[in-house]
Amino acid sequence: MSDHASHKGDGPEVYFQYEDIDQQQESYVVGMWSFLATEVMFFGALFLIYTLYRWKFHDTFFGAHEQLNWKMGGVNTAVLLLSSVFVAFAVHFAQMGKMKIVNLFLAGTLLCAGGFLVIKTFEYGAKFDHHLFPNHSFSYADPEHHESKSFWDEKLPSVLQMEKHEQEGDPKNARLFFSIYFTMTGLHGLHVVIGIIAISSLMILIKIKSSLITDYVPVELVGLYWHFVDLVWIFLYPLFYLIPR
Amino acid sequence: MGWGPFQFNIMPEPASKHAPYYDALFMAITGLAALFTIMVVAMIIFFASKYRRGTKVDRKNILTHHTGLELIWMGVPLVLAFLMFGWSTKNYMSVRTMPKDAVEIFCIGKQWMWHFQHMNGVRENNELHVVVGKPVKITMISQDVIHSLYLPEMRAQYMVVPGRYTELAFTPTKPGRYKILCAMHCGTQHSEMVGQLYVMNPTEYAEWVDKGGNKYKEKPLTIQEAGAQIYNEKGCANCHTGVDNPRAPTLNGIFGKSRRFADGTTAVADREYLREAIKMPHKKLTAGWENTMPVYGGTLTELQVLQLAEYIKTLTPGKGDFERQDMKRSTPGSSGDSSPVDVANKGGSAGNAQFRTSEGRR
Amino acid sequence: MAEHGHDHSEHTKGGAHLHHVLPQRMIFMVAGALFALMVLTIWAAFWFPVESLKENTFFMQVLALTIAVVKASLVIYYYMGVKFGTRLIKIFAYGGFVWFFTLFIMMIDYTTRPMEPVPGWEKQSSSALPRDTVENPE
Amino acid sequence: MSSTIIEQGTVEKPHSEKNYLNADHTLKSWLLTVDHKRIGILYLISVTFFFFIGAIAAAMIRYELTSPKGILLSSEVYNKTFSAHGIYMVFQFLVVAIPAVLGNFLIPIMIGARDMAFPRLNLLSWYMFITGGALISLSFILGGVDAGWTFYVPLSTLSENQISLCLVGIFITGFSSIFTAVNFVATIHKMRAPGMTWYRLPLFIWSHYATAIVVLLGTPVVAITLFLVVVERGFGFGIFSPELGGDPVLFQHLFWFYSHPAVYIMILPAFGIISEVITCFSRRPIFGYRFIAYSSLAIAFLGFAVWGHHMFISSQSAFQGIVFSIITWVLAIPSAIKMFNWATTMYKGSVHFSTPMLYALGFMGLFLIGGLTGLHLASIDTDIHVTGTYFIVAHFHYVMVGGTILGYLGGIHFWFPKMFGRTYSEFWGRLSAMIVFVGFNLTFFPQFMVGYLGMPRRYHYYYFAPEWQIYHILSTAGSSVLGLGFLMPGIYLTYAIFKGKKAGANPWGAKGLEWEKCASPPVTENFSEPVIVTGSIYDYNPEEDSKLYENEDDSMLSGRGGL
Repeated sequence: MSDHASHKGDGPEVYFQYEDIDQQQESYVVGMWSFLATEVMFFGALFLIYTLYRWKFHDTFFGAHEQLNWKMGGVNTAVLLLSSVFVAFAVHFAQMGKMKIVNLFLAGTLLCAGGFLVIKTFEYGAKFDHHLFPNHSFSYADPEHHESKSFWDEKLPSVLQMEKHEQEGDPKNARLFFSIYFTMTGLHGLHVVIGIIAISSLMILIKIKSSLITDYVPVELVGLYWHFVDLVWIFLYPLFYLIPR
Repeated sequence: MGWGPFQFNIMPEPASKHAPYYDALFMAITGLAALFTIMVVAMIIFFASKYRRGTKVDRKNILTHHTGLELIWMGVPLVLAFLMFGWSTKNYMSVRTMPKDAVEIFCIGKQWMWHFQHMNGVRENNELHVVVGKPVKITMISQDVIHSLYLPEMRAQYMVVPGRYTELAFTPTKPGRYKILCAMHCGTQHSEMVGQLYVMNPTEYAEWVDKGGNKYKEKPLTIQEAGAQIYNEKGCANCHTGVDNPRAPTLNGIFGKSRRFADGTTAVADREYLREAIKMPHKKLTAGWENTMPVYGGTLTELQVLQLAEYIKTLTPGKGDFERQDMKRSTPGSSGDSSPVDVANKGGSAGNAQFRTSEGRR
Repeated sequence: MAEHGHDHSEHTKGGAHLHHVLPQRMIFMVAGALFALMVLTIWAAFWFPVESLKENTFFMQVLALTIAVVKASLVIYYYMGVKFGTRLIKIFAYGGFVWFFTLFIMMIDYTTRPMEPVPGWEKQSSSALPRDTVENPE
Repeated sequence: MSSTIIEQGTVEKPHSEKNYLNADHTLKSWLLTVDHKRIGILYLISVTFFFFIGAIAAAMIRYELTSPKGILLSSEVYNKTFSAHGIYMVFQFLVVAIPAVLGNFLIPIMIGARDMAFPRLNLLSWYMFITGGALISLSFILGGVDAGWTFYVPLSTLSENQISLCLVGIFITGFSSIFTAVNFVATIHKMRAPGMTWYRLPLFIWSHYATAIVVLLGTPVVAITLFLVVVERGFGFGIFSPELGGDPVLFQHLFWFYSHPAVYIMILPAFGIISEVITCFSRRPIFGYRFIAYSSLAIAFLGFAVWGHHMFISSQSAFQGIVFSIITWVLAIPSAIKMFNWATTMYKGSVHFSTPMLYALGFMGLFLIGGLTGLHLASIDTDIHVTGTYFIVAHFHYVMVGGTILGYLGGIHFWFPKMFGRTYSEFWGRLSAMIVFVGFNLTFFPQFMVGYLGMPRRYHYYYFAPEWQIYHILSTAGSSVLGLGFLMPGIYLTYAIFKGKKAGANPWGAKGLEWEKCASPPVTENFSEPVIVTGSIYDYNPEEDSKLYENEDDSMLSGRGGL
């Protein structure tokens, strides 16, 4: 690309296909937003499936949701919100042109994202140990499996440990619940991983002062993406962890 | 059937009550489509030849837009569209309304076979015998994948879905042999999932029923009898006795009644509910009882569930479709007039005492 | 190339940069609101004071979702910069979320399946009994 | 002829021999190009390849059906063949063909931009498209897919063949078209040349904009739906499994939520091409520009609310069926608007039957039939009997082949001189357009009749109804003619790329930035001078044009064309 690009003075680089920096910056933001509209529909279909089955099998969903650890979900919500705040600051400083501080906040975001994934691993690990992952070894309403404390439960600080709930409801519909739970949180987790890759590459590019980063737009785009990941979780948390009876 | 080898038919034989109405609407829409096609094609040909490059015609004052014209060719088709929509929806409602006095037949779709079960116990594979002039209602469910029961000469089609009952109704009007097809791709031998629909005169049909269908040397169990057999084999009666007891509620008279469940909701005990209650009893616990009933989802086939439900239906006094005919059950053989349809329609009756009495299912 | 002009509806006047920097004070305020709302939603789920409403699944769900929508709106509006975006960005930002609801046309199917829009269109001709002839098993 | 699109400098520059084609000749320069024109050519080659795979499958299906007993293929192979036909044609050809080839090539030129907004993303989408196609092909090499392109559950979750791999391929192809659409949206919104207001945009751009919106809002839904089938096959998640209380009909809802709008993804770009071609060869401004432009958007948005008409008999609630039926009837109106406007455009024009115009006229006739037989399927009652039969096969082939592919071929022939700087033989062009038209009708019209008689689709024989054979033989005969009609452009266009006569910048005498301001083939930066648009669009003058040709023999096959 760089051979096509033309520098104009000291300002940010304008790629050859654009007339000026305004056009370029807004193009990128519009492109990102239209991609986010796609992402909304991507998760939207899953939210629709959730709504439908929740409406059909409300009681089982309530029973099954008690197997989820709302405390850890809450911590994860806090962690993600915090990361969003960091990203907001990163964009703020990128717009002011202070790229060093941007990297600091991006590192904070990475830390939060990593924390999110670690907590998620604990949650998923416990589900696997209790045979709640809906594969061939799925077993629900089986006291044997949920009485025993798994490796992942014991490693948790006591504040975050949950009292055991009886596994209520129809095992088959509960399996449906866990299918949707793992699909939605799993895809969200995948988005977090993509976000981590994006943020770390952005940090490296900023660090080496790459010619790709000449203005705030790359930070803003990654920020938009990260905020979207946060948005999804804002809805996932009450819908999976806080189902009212 | 009248299929000549070199005959060019434009439509399958209209052999049901709905078919002429269907064809009328179809031809009306076709006519409308033809009208518009001819109109636009005529416009194109006329303009294209008259205003061909080099012809000496008036090309001054070109019109580039004309809102009135646009409104006309939006408005006229729109009005026509609404008219046709009204017509087709009226037709649709009449064909999807299940007739009350229909002959009940059950259909199970599986890869790659149609399985039919009559009320009188006759079971057929890839064949279906019905009486001319009597409405037929087919209640369908699939064992594996989605199929679609398609009767072209009846202009009837509906999908056969796993996990849920669907219904299809038609009234055959011409005796003859027609096609039964599966119109939803269902796997390797999808194109072999075909059968014959025999529409018979009442007398022929009575003979056929009397022989117990094609395949049976002796008369088969009626659907209710088969259900009763399962009921006894599986030991349902050990808990579901004639009266409510601590182990289980009675099933006498539950069909069509509202049930109240442990979670406070209510539902009418229809066939769909019974299927769920047999296959997944823990899902809706009747208020007052514990979750003690075993799950029969894996042990009973869809056909057996249907038979059981029909048997449980007979435990209801005075309700249901055929029970109206049949509920004078205390006296065997007193089932009133014995037109062949009733023979098909009427099953055996409740109560073990009457099983296998020939009078009960003449 | 200074005299270029785009479509008037989208063109931002003057040579000003498109972005408007979100002030730090605002970031802090929104962050505070977000955390407060997060605590609120957990509090409402477990320690909601009004017992009669706590029993009401629908109300509690609507409450939780309302809080989530408020949180999401804060993020979209401030952090994602829609507040300072051009009209075009606003359209795309809201369009996606609005269009999401077309998916819910599907729910018409599931909510009307038990209904009988046509007279005599019963699932079972014998199941259309009036509800008041309920026999309780008790 | 006075052009009102003001240009600074001359149109016909003295041939500076540098253009996007000969700028660099290495393979690397093609595979790593970010030039939208080169990417368009890459797409042209790849979709042609996938088209011929799909066409071979189609030929096998047709020859199989000549006999009621099915002599050529076994059931299993037949199922895999029609699945391959559907999957390649829909996901690897129809959805991408026009936007990715002509859209990529023309959108920046038509709006006066130097390239797409995101050139590297554009290249990435091509690689994703190729990866998706490779995975789909791999799935067919490793054993095939027999669930049809619709992948209805539970068949697709129970079936034991390479469905997961194929679905992953489709997923990746889906994201490729999403990225293309993101590019289109940003480009059309932000990259227009000064003075290129919305109402000066060619209708080609309008229809591609509508298409991009549909892709953005629809494709992710089918992506996630197919993903759920993959996890259901992989882990037994069972979101659609009736065994677990899931609903298989939900899959159909989600699938058609995309796949009905996908029909508009396929046909809307063709509408754009037809608007351009009809206008150019009628030599007059298009009639009802705004109505055509907004009807594209109306189709795009209304198209999202009609998916249920694929499911009238699928046990969805009758109430919802009726709602979908009426919206579908209403949706017929925007297409009718376009049709009437195109026909009226020829009024007082100076009509010339060059190859693209023949394709466009063929398109109008075939799309009319295809669209109007859609009414039988919109009507909730008549749909019952013909859904799932050859009637529906004929209907959507009239729309997809008669609409999209004829539009695509018309567009390729129209912009061929621009893309390669050379002209093809007008005689062969017109001949093949007519062969395609005749062959197409012969192939698919009998299918309407056999469908009404009750021949279900996806049957690999019909031993129970040998009287249907005559229709199938007619159809197969037609398909041979059609195949010839598709092969011929492949040959003479390939010949013309290397040996054709050199074309000027504007061989058709057409209006629009791509003809008036841009060399043939274009230089890498598209325009050698900055573009400013001041005049209105489609500013033709039929009277002057016609006078030029008053004494010329202009018969259909004279082979002189507009060149």
